[in-house]
Amino acid sequence: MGLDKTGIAKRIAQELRDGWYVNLGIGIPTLVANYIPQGIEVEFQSENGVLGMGPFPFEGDEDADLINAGKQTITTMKGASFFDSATSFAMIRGQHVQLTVLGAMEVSESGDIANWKIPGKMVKGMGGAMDLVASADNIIVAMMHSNRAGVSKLLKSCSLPLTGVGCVKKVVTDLAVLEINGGAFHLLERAPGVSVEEIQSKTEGRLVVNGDVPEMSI
Amino acid sequence: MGLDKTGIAKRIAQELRDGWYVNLGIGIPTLVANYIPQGIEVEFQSENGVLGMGPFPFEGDEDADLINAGKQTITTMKGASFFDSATSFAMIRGQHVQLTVLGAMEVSESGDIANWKIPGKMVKGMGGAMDLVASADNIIVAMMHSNRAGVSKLLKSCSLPLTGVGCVKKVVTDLAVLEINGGAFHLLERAPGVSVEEIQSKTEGRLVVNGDVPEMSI
Amino acid sequence: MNKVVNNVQDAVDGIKDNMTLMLGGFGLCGIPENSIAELVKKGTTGLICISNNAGVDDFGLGLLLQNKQIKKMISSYVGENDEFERQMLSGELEVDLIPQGSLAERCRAGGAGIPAFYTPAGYGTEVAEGKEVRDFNGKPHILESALSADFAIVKAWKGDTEGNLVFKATARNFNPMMAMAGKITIAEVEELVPAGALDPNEIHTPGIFVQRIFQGARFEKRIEQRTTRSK
Amino acid sequence: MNKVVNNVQDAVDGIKDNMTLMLGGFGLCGIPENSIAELVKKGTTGLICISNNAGVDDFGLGLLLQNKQIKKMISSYVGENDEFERQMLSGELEVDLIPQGSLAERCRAGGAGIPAFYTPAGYGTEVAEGKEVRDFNGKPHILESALSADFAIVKAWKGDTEGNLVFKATARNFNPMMAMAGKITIAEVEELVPAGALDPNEIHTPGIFVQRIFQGARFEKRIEQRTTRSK
Repeated sequence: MGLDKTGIAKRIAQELRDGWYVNLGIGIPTLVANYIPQGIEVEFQSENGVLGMGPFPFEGDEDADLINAGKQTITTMKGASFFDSATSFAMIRGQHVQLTVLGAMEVSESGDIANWKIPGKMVKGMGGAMDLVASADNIIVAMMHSNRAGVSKLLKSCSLPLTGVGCVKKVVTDLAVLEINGGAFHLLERAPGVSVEEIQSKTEGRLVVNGDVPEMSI
Repeated sequence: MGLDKTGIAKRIAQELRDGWYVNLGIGIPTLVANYIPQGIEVEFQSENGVLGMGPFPFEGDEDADLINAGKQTITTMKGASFFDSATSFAMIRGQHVQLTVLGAMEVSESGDIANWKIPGKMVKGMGGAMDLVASADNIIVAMMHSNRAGVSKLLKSCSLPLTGVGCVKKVVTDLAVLEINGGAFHLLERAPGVSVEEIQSKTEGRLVVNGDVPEMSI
Repeated sequence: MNKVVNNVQDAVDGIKDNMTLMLGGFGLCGIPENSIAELVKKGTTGLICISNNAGVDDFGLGLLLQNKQIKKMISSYVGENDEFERQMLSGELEVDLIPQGSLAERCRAGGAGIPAFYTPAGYGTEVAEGKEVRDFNGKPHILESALSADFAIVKAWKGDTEGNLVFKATARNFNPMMAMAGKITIAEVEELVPAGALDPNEIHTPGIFVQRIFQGARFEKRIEQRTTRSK
Repeated sequence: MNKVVNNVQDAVDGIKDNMTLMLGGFGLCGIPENSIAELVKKGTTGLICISNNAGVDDFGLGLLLQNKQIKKMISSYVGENDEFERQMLSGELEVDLIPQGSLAERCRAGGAGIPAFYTPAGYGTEVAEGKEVRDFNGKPHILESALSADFAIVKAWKGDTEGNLVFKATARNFNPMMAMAGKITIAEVEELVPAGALDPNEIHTPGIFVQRIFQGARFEKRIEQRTTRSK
């Protein structure tokens, strides 16, 4: 029932537009690069200092000096460029990157996002996420609808320390595509075979359902 | 009587210390580069984006893409580097340049300097001068003691729009070397053949003379 | 991502009367001379131009000044441009004079999403009038705001089809920061090369900052002060 | 201006207990591994380290952490470093977590004489606590201050005797900004070349920002996440 991580990535890939520069976070977002729609060209920015990221290197071709923000060895495409971290975040803060896709632990109905810390238990650090969410006009969160304990991650308000306030515009989960505005999650699409009722029952925050909600086509 | 421009430049060159990065303004300051004392190494920064400026090119070797802040064609020394204007002023504002030498229309006894505008008559613009004087720890002004009308340029307070406040530490003129502190010009050296009385008579600002004032040795 | 436009006409398409432009270059070094010439031909007026200088009387931005196409200059230096000084003193031309380092940093800030920053430059001078003053480490600083423009026009030595740019020597100057701060950035280059021809490690301005690129038909690259020594 | 020191011992000379250090690198990429190893050997303690990450448990800054030589970390990411997370959660280690872009910009500001700037990053989060908030263009921003350090230690690919540096690929990351912000900046390079061997147009960090340079004896350049595809 619902999508797997690959499915979420495939659905998000449909949001890409020709000519966009895109920053993909660690985890599910990284997979989006594998499903660029035919006929469009996008370029991937990694905030550690590269534009024009390509696929992973062939075995034996790994270069310790060439990694992405997930510290994975990568390659570059023709037309790539390298730059320092200040320039990299100048691109991000200056809104030169058209789309940011990142994971989250919690998202609220007002677009708040939490993804870097569970007080007393776990601290990953925010890395570049706070800069990304505070700057980007177009942010998509990729995550599972509920956590491992079965608790909804789409909340009235976040319980964890925030990464950003009122910044998330769209969420793609294993169950649904949702748009955030006016203090509510608006259900745009259901995952194949998933009912509106199931989505409703797994969404703690305010959910707005308008008319018939189509199934995603992936 | 007193020094010519070359003499002023020679005297200022004695202030250079081994290992310094130095910014020379347009006019007399530019001449300082011709008189680097033996046995020391300094490197010249020009705020339009070059470190390691060399002498003028040989005739026929001029490169329109290689100029100094005075828009003069130049060459570079081994170990030179080029950079953008933001980086150039990062060097200046961040106090990585050890000495700044520039010209002035007026200097006050409290270290104010005016060199960019005569209201209603002449506007050169401040160029990089305001950044330089606001940032540098070590600023030497190179100028004639009096203007063409015979009026002192070392004043109680500047009459022209300021370039910077309380920033000038040392002035070298055709007549004298003076240090500014405690709201006065302290006479350190006289130009060869110039008397303390002459300097006194041509200095409108407060002049402090302590004991015997030696002649410059150039 | 191909950013190549066919010619200078297509490059400056959409530049309209009363727009704000940033133009790279220091003196006549590294100026987008083809685009400027096209703007002269086009006759666009009421322009607000952000540029360190305004060229000389008969070259570079000086041509737009002579033609009265510029309403306001935001610059650091007037220098030896007589027409610039004349129009400013007579009040025909609005002028905002800004310390050179602040001008560079304000353009960078505009491109980098930094709305404002503190600098010591200009404290206690006309430049500080109306600006917030704050002490840091016992030293007064003034608050300067970001600059941006409808179009930034820069000039590079080499550029590739993706908009990546490499500048030569001191012709770099303001070009990289202005490229960052244009809503639309136009790059005119001496040599346009295919994507992949430039070493990714040696690119000064990544293509993300450039929306249009073309190879200039001709570069005069005039020298302002020809200083030489004899052999 | 010769900046060359004989070896790593001379390079880190003067680094004392309780000093503040900046260390370049992102993850294990582009870290000054020779200098870090020497600090481990030297046993300097009470260090305040400004670095995006703290290496991994058994490499890079992780070695200094294991050895309890670090009093405080100023970083953006803890990630998969278990010892870092353990010391932080137990309170043994002071930690200032900073958004990565703000960290980079704060280092640049420290080197560039910009005492403070406004950024939207972190508004409404823990990061904003105690910081001034101000609206620009209808959007809230927080005031962030410059960072500087007693010593900055960076790692470059090539460097010349004058301290000019060239970085390779994404090993550039924080190194250029930190080089700007150290009272004394130490550069360890893979290859030390004579002045004049590097193209002045391709230098990433001008030598003015570097006080000491040496060729590292050995670079392990460990890979954190070896990801590949098969042919």
